Amino acid sequence: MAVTTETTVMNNVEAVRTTLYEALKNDSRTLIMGEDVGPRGNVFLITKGFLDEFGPQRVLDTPLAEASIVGIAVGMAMEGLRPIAEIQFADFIFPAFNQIVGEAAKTRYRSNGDFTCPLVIRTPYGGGVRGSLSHSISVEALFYHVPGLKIVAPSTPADMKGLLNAAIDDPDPVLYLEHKKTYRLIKGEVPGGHYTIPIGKAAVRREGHQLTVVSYGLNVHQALEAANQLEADEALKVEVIDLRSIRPMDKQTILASVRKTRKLMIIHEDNKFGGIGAEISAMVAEEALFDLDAPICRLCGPDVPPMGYALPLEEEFMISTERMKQRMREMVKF
Amino acid sequence: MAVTTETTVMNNVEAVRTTLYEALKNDSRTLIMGEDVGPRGNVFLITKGFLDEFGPQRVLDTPLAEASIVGIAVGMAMEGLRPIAEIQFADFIFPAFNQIVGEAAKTRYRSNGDFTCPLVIRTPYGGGVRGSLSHSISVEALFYHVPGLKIVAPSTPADMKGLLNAAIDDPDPVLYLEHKKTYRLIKGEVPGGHYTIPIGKAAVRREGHQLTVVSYGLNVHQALEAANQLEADEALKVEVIDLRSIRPMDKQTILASVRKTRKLMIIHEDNKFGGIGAEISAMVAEEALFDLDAPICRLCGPDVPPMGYALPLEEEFMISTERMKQRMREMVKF
Amino acid sequence: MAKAPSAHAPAPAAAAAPHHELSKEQLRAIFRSMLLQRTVDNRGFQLNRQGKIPFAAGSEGHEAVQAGTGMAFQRGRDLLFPYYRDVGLCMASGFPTIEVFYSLFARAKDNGGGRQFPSHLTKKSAGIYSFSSIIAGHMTHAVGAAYALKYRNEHDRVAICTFGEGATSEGEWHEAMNFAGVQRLPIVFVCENNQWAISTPQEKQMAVKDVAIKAAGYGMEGVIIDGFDPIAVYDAVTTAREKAVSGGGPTLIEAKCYRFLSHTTDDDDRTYRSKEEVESHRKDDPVPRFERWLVEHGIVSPADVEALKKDVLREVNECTDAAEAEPYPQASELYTNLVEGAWEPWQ
Amino acid sequence: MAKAPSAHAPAPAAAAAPHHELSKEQLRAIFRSMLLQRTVDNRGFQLNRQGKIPFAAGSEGHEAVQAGTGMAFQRGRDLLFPYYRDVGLCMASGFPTIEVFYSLFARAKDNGGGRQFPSHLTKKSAGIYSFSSIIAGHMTHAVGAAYALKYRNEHDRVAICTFGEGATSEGEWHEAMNFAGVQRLPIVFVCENNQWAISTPQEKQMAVKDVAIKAAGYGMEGVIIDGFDPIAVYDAVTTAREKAVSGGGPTLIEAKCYRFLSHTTDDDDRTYRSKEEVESHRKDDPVPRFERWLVEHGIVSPADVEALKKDVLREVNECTDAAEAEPYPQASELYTNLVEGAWEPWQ
Ligand SMILES: Cc1ncc(C[n+]2csc(CCOP(=O)(O)OP(=O)(O)O)c2C)c(N)n1
Ligand SMILES: Cc1ncc(C[n+]2csc(CCOP(=O)(O)OP(=O)(O)O)c2C)c(N)n1
Ligand SMILES: [Mg+2]
Ligand SMILES: [Mg+2]
Repeated sequence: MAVTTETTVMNNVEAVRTTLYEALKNDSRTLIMGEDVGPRGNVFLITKGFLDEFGPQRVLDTPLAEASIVGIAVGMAMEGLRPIAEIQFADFIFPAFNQIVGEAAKTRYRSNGDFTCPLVIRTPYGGGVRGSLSHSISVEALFYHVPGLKIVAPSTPADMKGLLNAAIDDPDPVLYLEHKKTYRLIKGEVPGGHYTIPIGKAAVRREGHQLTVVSYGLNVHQALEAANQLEADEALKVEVIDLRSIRPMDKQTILASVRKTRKLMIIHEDNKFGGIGAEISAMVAEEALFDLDAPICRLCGPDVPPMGYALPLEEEFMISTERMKQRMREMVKF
Repeated sequence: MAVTTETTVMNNVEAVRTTLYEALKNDSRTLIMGEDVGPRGNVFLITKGFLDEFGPQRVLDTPLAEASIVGIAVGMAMEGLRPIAEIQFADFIFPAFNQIVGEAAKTRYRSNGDFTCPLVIRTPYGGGVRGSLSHSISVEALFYHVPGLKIVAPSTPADMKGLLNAAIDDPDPVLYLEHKKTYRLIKGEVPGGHYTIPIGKAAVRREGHQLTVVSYGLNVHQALEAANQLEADEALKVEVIDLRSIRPMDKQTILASVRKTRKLMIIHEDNKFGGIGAEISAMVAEEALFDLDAPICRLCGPDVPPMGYALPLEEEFMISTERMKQRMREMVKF
Repeated sequence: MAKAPSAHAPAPAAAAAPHHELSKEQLRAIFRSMLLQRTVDNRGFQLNRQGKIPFAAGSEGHEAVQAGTGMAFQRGRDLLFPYYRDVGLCMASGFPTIEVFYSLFARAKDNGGGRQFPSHLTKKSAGIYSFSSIIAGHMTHAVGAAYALKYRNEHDRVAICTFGEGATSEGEWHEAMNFAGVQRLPIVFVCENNQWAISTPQEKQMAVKDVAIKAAGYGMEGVIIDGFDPIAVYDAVTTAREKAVSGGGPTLIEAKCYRFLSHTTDDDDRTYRSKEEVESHRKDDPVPRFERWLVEHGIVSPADVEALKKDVLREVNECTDAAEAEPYPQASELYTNLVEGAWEPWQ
Repeated sequence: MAKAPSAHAPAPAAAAAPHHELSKEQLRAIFRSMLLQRTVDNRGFQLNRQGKIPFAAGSEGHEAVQAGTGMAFQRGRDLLFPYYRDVGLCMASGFPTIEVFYSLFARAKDNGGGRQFPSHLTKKSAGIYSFSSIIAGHMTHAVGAAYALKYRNEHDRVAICTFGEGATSEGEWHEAMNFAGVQRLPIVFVCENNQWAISTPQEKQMAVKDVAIKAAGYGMEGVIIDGFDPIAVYDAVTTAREKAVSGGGPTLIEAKCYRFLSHTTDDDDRTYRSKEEVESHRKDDPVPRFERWLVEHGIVSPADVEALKKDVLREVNECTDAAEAEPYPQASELYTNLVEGAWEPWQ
């Protein structure tokens, strides 16, 4: 592998892989740690070959113990390294909850700035890959309430790189979420060299004046497809915002769009009750209530554990592009 | 101690204590487990004397290990017992997150009903007691997103008993939250004998037609005081709803009230971003947007870790009754 | 009954003659279990290659541990807390073969409703507890259930909890072991040490040569056995079981075995271990080794073996076809059995 | 230098003559540390009784462990990961007394900004790492920092991580120990085994007599020492430190001591343990015992002792008054230092 300075078309796996590679290349304080990141190169082959190039100290196969993967990374970060820790699947992040919420997110605060915790935790999340109850979960809403913890969930290869670089450069802990169904599905141009996309900035992926759709991760791509079809077939103009960062979230972009379209729809695969959409909706109900011409709509995963293994169960859980189109149409027509 | 059938005035500690006592007395499948619940009788003396009466098998001092406190309780529950597990302070529930979210809440679902998990997890939460960063946290919003997990947060002694009985009788896992500042502060009449208050039902504590205030735990008592003062001094009529259950939540009671008052304010000590108020607000923005005459207001803890030890930090974090009055007044006048 | 000769990890505990005799019938049953496990395993990988199922986990190399443990498990009395690699153990403990295939095909008739990955079996009526996929998450459940047995004075019952050597790194593993030790619970821990956790070898997992060494920290006996020898396994589990029911507390049994296949159908073990390593263990393959021993000792004839293999294949074929013909669960099943009654986030 | 005679928990490792000589000055410094710790402790409880501070945690009985460990700690090089009962250890490692009182009074000048409970000290410039209150949560931090030392080839530096025996039950404790063992990190673990975790005695916490037994499961040496003997502690920690810096990996030291006071000012130990038990340990109280030993060995005179006690009291009085006179942090401080720059949930 080599660091490239040219724009290249790649998928999300390759974007993450390239960025990690460059981070290891450019900064001797960085290291990658997690289960099976070494010879196997991570279960999605994201770190394949890294061990040979950077050695076992910097590409560290850990014991099977998530609390320690994060906790040890916290200690490294407090002591000046720049660990990039991996949780093999988001479903297995729960044992590390204490270290993320109770320790990493509070290190700077409780020491009043004496210690800092520049730590990235990467983990693949989301369903639609026959991952069943144990390899499909979305975890963003279990963490987004936590003061001091940044969370990003990029959807395109260029954002994957820019936000991963931003996360690695960030002096505070960042939870970096990779929707595993986008890994090989989503391709796009990725600039060469080091660049960052600021954490906390959304992207308007598509302009429109009849409805604002806010989403992130896999659903962004479906929402764009739905909006494109609605424009082509029915001349409806739907604006689609890709949140990119879950915390901090981009209030200005959402409000500006909602004030223009006067209608808001939030789409996420994660369960509805208490999900990210709740906070977005509440923020708008607080700041732009009288700008709205329709009730705020949340199109989300149902409130059951994500997601049954049998195909019909998974299909029932995931939000289809068709369902998106239907709700968008209803919202525009409201 | 003895089981009483008469109505008695007691505080919240006594209400929990009485209920636990009766549960142990009435059902040999129940047992209490946690750190220091034995000879010490729990750090708030809730189980004082229980060990002598019920023995070490039913009043079980565990090792210092929260994941196992919950996990062992899950195993007991799957095997037919009715464990009532205690986490000494809510701040220390994080190591048990995996067992609560990944295991207890999914036991019935993943086995398609083959196994059940009738388990109660009790824990004291909340601030205002000089508990500092590590004995003050509110944890409801870290759990309320989880399908399959019930959460209650009663505020009065009578509800403490009724909801604890409901939780113990419930065939599924219930997280039972006790605001520690209300422990000795709040007194009230508690009926004797076994009774339950249904999980998922709020209580209208005070009627009014100018503003709906939804709250729970300690803040309910302050909201009532604020509303009473506003009525006495300024003739404002504020309705106060005590949520009691966080999940499931009582949509009907909230909507009925909001449709009457046309204004909604949510008060909670927990951080605002992604807190319980977000879902309440989002639900109303979805179901009753055009019934609202004012933006939905959330008066919540600031988005920093709860809460600094030094008195001014704690006072700054906690919501004063004065601040409640001021915001209520603004909302009514809006 | 003499033990099956073993070149594999000569194990001190198994070196002595077993204390628990096995009848010819039991020995044959163990052998059939092993054959069945291997055949089911192969079928899973086959169905995956055929594109009929998206996922399967094999357990080749674990047949002796699982058949031996299953034989020691007392049906109708004991409680089993298996992990995802224990399809063979579940079958040897009473789980019907056809239901394994319901699970593989995620059919509506699966006892877990087709909700979980294959190999995550559940069957309360057989004492087989549901596993979540979260490694070591089931350890404390086993301990809690063992507590319940003791609590109710059910003296002739034990919990049997299995796990891989990788699981021992988890904090929850430690907490479960510690509590079981403090309370001297009626539980038998069986570590199926196959030397790998996906691509992570034992030496990156722990600083000790033997998992059994860890038992001492919990005031518990640790026993090492040859996990390719079903008789040694049966003997060790039965001994631990007897100790547990007589109030002697828990035992940690380490059965040294090997994972012949990739971790699951999603893995490719050639990326992290050598063919030579795998082959060096293959020569001790527990299935043909036990077959040879049974024939040598006149417990089965070569003809018996052939008949048995045929019968097992017939069973597996029938189960495959029958399960495949079953329907998936309905989409509406997504919403059931989350809590008692309907689960409404808002009421 | 001969060791201080000990009736308390005669400990094999300490039974031999110490390998590391201490100068008279060092011995006096240890003694002063112990006096200071006890005086600060008493002051905390006193201030609490006077209603001046809402909370204090004492550590009477831990003076020898902490002063001995603090003497072994190499200032400017080593990293200290203490827990909440380690005010004495922090002071013995370079943490200024006045700052302890800033913390007790939650003053703005507290290095942690008055945000945490008293006794949760932080001082990066002294190598003293911040502890969160979550028992055993700091264990993996110490291990991660030790990894950083090794990673950067800083060969003469180690991490020292302390904890109570109760902490060893936590899963995170296990995970930290396991990783340290696998990676042979330069770290010294010191368990201050005071036999109680609030009201929970050791026998409800673990099934083993000695915490040190647990070391074997991590491929680590476990050492038991008399935690009432500061010289034995110094010696053991220094030995472990030398082993660590020379690539020998981690050591688990168990210092047997006792908690003379209630757990904190919020606790009342009379509800769960007998006066007799406490008194039986009091007769070995490490502070007077070490004083006697120093006098007997002519290292200090009784007059020196009096002068030292006076001086310590003066220091503590001055610090109390100076800290009390300081202001609280401003309310606006609630919002600072959560992340770099301002923390806005919404941007
Ligand atoms: C908590 C958790 N972390 C990670 C995983 C992913 N994972 C599945 S199996 C496995 C390896 C398990 O190894 P071991 O315990 O030795 O069992 P084996 O598969 O070898 O039988 C890993 C890391 C998981 N299922 N759960
Ligand atoms: C994770 C966690 N659980 C529970 C507590 C509450 N708690 C504080 S101190 C303590 C006992 C600690 O005992 P030990 O580790 O032996 O240390 P000692 O206080 O005896 O020095 C407990 C249970 C906590 N702080 N953190
Ligand atoms: Mg293994
Ligand atoms: Mg202790």
